[in-house]
Amino acid sequence: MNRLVSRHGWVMGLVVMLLVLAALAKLLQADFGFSGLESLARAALPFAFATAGMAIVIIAGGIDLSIAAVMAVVSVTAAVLMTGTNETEAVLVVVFVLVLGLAMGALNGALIVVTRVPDIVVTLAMLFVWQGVALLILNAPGGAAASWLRSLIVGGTTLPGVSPGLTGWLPKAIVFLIVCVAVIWIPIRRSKLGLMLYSIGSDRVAAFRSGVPVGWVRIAAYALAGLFAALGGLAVTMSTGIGEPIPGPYLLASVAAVVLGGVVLGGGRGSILGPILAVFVLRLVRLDLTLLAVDPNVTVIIEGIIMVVVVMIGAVLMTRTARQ
Amino acid sequence: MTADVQTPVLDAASVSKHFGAVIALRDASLRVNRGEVVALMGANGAGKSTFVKILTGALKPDGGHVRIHGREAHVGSPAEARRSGLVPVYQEPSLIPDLTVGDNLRLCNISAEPFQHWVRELGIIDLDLGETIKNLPLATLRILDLARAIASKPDVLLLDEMTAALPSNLVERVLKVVRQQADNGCAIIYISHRFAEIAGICDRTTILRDGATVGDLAIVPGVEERAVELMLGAAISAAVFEARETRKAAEDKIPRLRVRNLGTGARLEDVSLDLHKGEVLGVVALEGQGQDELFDALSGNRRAAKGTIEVDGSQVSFHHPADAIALGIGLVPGDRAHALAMSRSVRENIAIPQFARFRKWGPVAMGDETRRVGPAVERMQIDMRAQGEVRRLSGGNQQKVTIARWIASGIETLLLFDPSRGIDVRTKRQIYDLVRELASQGTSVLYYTSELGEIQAACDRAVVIFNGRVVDIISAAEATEANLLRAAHGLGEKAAVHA
Amino acid sequence: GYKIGVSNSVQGNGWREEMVCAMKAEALASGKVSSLNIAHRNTDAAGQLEDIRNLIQAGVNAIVVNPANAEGVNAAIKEATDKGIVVVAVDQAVTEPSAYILSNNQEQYAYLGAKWLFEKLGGKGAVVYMRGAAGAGADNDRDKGFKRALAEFPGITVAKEVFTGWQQDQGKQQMNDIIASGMKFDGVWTSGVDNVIVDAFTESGTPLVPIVGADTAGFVSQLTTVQDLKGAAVTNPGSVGGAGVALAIQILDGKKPANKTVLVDPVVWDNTTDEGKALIAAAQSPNLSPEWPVSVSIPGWTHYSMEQIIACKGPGE
Amino acid sequence: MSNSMAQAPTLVNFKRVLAGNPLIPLLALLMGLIGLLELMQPGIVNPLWLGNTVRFAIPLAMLAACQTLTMLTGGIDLSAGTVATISAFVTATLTPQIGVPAAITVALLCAVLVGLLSGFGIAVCRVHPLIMTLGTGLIGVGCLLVYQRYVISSGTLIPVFLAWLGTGRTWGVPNALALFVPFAALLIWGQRRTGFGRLLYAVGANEEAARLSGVRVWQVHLALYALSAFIAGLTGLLYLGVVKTASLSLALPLDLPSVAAAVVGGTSIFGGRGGYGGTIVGALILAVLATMLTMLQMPEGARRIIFGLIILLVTAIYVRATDRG
Ligand SMILES: Nc1ncnc2c1ncn2[C@@H]1O[C@H](COP(=O)(O)OP(=O)(O)OP(=O)(O)O)[C@@H](O)[C@H]1O
Ligand SMILES: Nc1ncnc2c1ncn2[C@@H]1O[C@H](COP(=O)(O)OP(=O)(O)OP(=O)(O)O)[C@@H](O)[C@H]1O
Ligand SMILES: [Mg+2]
Ligand SMILES: [Mg+2]
Repeated sequence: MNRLVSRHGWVMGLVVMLLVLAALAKLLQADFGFSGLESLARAALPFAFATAGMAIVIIAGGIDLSIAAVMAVVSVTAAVLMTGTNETEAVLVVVFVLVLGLAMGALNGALIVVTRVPDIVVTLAMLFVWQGVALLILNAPGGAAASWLRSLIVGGTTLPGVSPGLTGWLPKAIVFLIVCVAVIWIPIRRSKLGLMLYSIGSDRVAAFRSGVPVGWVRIAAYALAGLFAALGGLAVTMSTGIGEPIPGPYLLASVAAVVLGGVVLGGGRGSILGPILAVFVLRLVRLDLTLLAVDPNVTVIIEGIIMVVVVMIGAVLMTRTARQ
Repeated sequence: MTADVQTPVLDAASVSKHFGAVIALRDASLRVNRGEVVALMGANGAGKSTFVKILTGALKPDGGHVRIHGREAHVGSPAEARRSGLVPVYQEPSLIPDLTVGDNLRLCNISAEPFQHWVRELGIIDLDLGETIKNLPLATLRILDLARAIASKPDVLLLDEMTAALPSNLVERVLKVVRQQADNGCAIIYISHRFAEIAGICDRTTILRDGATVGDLAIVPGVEERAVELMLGAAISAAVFEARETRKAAEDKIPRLRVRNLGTGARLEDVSLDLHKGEVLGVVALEGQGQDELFDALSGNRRAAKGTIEVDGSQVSFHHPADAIALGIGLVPGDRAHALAMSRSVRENIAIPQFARFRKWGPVAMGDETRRVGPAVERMQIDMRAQGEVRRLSGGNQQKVTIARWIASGIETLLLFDPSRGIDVRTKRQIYDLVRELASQGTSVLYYTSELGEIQAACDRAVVIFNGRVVDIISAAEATEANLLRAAHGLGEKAAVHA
Repeated sequence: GYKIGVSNSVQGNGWREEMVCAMKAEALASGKVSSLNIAHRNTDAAGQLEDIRNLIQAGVNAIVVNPANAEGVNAAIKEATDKGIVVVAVDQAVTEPSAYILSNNQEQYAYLGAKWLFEKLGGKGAVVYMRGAAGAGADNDRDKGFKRALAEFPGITVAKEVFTGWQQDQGKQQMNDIIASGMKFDGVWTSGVDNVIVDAFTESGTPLVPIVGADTAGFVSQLTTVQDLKGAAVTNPGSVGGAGVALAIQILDGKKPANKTVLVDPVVWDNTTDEGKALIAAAQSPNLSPEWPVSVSIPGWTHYSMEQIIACKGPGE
Repeated sequence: MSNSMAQAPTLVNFKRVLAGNPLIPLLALLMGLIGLLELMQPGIVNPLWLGNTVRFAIPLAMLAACQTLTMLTGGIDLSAGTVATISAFVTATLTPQIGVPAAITVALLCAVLVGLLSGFGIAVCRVHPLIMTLGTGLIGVGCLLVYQRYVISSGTLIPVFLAWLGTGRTWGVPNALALFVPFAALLIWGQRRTGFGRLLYAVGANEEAARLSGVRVWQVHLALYALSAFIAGLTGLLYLGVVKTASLSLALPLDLPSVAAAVVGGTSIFGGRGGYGGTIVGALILAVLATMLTMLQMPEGARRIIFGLIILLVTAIYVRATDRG
């Protein structure tokens, strides 16, 4: 029991924060309801995917500074390829860009392994490379997205045979997020690959000595991050309907959410659930501040303070429990 | 053991390896047959660990041949080594700190039953597979590492200083199990600096000196002298634990360190002892009797929950190691990984305490530093070939650095927690001599050791701790291994509370 | 009074700060706005969608938005207009037909400046073309205008094309490099990073060539004070934000304009003609924050005073 | 065996020398890049260009000092760019009102304040430096934006002395060197030869070991982040002189490059290894690369790709040459 709390305490804390912030939103805006939740979910989607990808590489002991640039490449590729294609061809495009993201991530990882240059340097260099690639594909915002793709994250969930009253309150975007993350991550987490990801983050030398093929696992970690980045890029295109070659503010936001979500920088510890919850917490903070009509420049200060105070409290609590 | 014409399971010849300027191995050879326990011996830095790492694919050799079951093999990684039946227990723990015990097993495809069987067999009864590795004490980790290796049913088991961090009760278990493995047909390469163990279970010994194999001896009574001569390149007495003239417990009115009813709320219940000026007080305890907490509390590394500590007659309370150091008390912890800045140089490591206090943050007096560090290095005879980064030193030399630090600081009370862990014969002797010499110059030493023989070699008295309490106080003369062991198991007469 | 929402996706740049202040000042000056909800941060179109939806949540009557790009926020604008909220896009046009547009004509901005420069060079010579941020919509629009002017002057060539990312330091560094390389060029067209370009010439002691910039306080004052500088400032008023608020109020009052799109055409102020000099002299305001465009109001649209925009206070503050 | 040892003693010796002096390969790479630039654009490597490059490399190198020092302890300072911007903006806007010395004092106090806040979170609450400095950076930016509201019409003035320092030359040599040379010398000397410098390495290599040696680690962290912010503040002043415009985002774009300069220069983000000498060369490499990009005649996308690949190549060669890994 005690161990359960110490292991999942962080996630529980985030859930509590999430509920408090949501209640605050409701309090500020009596008619805050489904549409608010729905818009929040849609806005959180690219952040959530970027954060999931970032969480995996950080758990594996690395960091991926190129994640937002990979998202931009995927976003513009999808938008360009989908211009003038019909709905079924768009399916192929989606498959293609997901594979593309996976491949870009794998290339990041392979370069790290082969060159032996630290992760942060390689992905910093690749940040410029992928930015350049995105600009070469599309030199100004444009392109299009298939309408079925866009409707995938709009509105409430409807299941055939189930009354909409039952599932309608749940935004499709959340279902989309859960399905994507679950389908990709749960089998991996359960498999030996999942263990290996944690092990190379925890102690790379010990992992190598325990027989873990460290190089391949690192490549796999970055490839997974690439896949999630591709989903994130796709989510951007899905919500805006176009591709943007300039990377969005997803890099630092995802690092912040990963840390706020209880993943330890340096690797080996944490889950992917915490960071995704943290994304929603951060989005809700912004929503509450907008509803409060706080001066936008003051909003930045408050966001910063909240971030700092939350991690401070968390860190203090952590060291407390560690000492006992 | 019909070792007549069978092909060796593992046969390595002329292996060489250099790290930049340091030549770790120049011409190392080793052969081991089924069912044989071969001791790999050598002084600190002779290249034993490097050899093991090469044989198991953790390092790539510069040259040489390795044959497994008679066939030329290129072991590219520890994973490949495992597949060819070579399973090591390295000198440093190789379990993943943030995973649970169970996940560590899954990582190596080892099923829980045989593993748990071996863990029990090795003397740890209450292991929880759900416990995270980094919460476990070093000794337990060593046992788990070994159990994991045995559970994978290896052809060749390579044990690098397996027993160095173990208390004596666990050592016995390990030795028994290792011998048993050999009798069941496993080939074993056994590295240790302890002759008693080697004499107990090994069939043969291969001796390394400066990275080259210099001899191969059968273990027969009296072989120690010859082995030491080969290891050190000079004749030297093999008797490590020479009896010594003990000094009467000094009868000063005010002891240097007076501890009364000390407890930390965890395993340390109630310990009282006096450490006098110029005295070496041994601490004897089985694994997990609260000795770690005692040393932590006395060094300011952990707060005491109850009891008092007096230094030179005035009561003190420590909130930080700096408080203890200011009163001249320095700790050499059991795990050198906690004591060393591995990526920094020997010199910087030794000098750290000099800058600890805020008013010492200014310019370093390089001359003064040289005058402090130089003699300490000399005194500990640290191998300075790889001095640029401490992590490149051999295990034994790293240990020496941790002690040299306090010698350079001129500390008055040394808390040594198993300082001879992983140290070769010659250096052990140096350490005993050093401890005596320091004591004769007035330094007080609290000396925990897992090797009971050391008590008579180095200490004036010994306190025995059981279940977090002092159960016996034994003078050096009476501190035979048998006596100590009886007391350590809580079988001694209930002794006085005050040492 | 009305509740008006504002969405802006770039923070921490003088032009945008002026735009926000103009919005506040106009809301205050109109006396018809009870509260102004401002979502003002650095984000992409996806984030701006969220901001606009949050504003819808907050129950505003009108939204004035400076869109991250022409298409990306259409979905949320549509949602807003479907709910009967008036949406006015300022500075940059959007393709969503239900929105009103009050935009600076970026293409024309570049065209006019470039044309002035090329004429100044007598239709012959090489120019350095210093663009904004690669991949940004506004930069792309300006590029179209520049290329249009270029096509009209076959004698003009582009000696060097660089992207300053609208960063002062980067622009200055690039100009320094170009000067140092000994490359031959006869004029410079810059996309908003201008006063540091003039500095790069004066500091290195290189003879000045004609320079086209924007109407930022810094550059405009250089046009009168730096000797030998022949240049032109093209207006790109940040106060278009205030005009957007004015338009939104007008529509809420029931006075719908005939046309959904209003383009604010830029004006060229050059310091080589008396007419231009007079314009510059009139616009001078030496104490204004140097990143602010000096055209702090748009006649016919905005109603606030200079003091009001400088105070940068909205209703209820 | 013996033949493998004898195989190429000169090569081994060479590598050993390189590993001992990681600056040599880094400088060689810098020279190589400059050579390449001269090939691309003959005549560009002239005193004027050298002066300009040094002028822009210096603020970058100074900001990278913040990253180097914090990285030595396994930290990072993502608020450095913000702090520099705040210090520059405050100086420029306060100078007309309260004069140069007072304005600079206030600016540097603001900087140190941000540093103390970061230091408090990192040292006392044990928050990871990355997230802490990200947070204080946000707070700083917010405060700056709120502050600028109140000085919209108060005008700005760049202190003459800062402009002299930032843009002036004496006998063709940039004046900025008058600030930077002593600064760098002090830092390089300090990191090895002061107790504080030694502690940075020790804390970065093994905090537990430092603690057991009597080091109160929180003091080190607090002092470090305050120092880092002070350096960032100083950088802001210099950069104000270099760019001569008080902008709200003046030094923000330098954040990522400052991290890049430190890591390209061989400082480990995990702490305990590296030094400021390498960082200076790293900053120069980045500055030369910037010129190279300006000179390349190709689409912007291709330029960025080349920029990224060169950084990767340079560090890969460097890692090989010094045989670390
Ligand atoms: N990674 C490394 N880099 C540089 N030198 C190394 C490295 N690893 C080991 N060495 C050097 O190789 C030599 C042999 O070291 P090794 O660890 O094999 O000794 P050992 O026989 O196991 O000693 P001990 O009994 O003290 O554990 C030592 O001089 C050591 O400093
Ligand atoms: N930083 C330190 N690390 C380890 N031991 C220390 C340290 N500072 C002092 N000691 C030891 O603590 C004891 C008492 O300290 P002492 O008053 O001599 O300090 P000091 O700094 O050398 O004095 P002073 O600065 O007045 O010359 C001595 O045994 C000294 O060796
Ligand atoms: Mg060893
Ligand atoms: Mg003293």
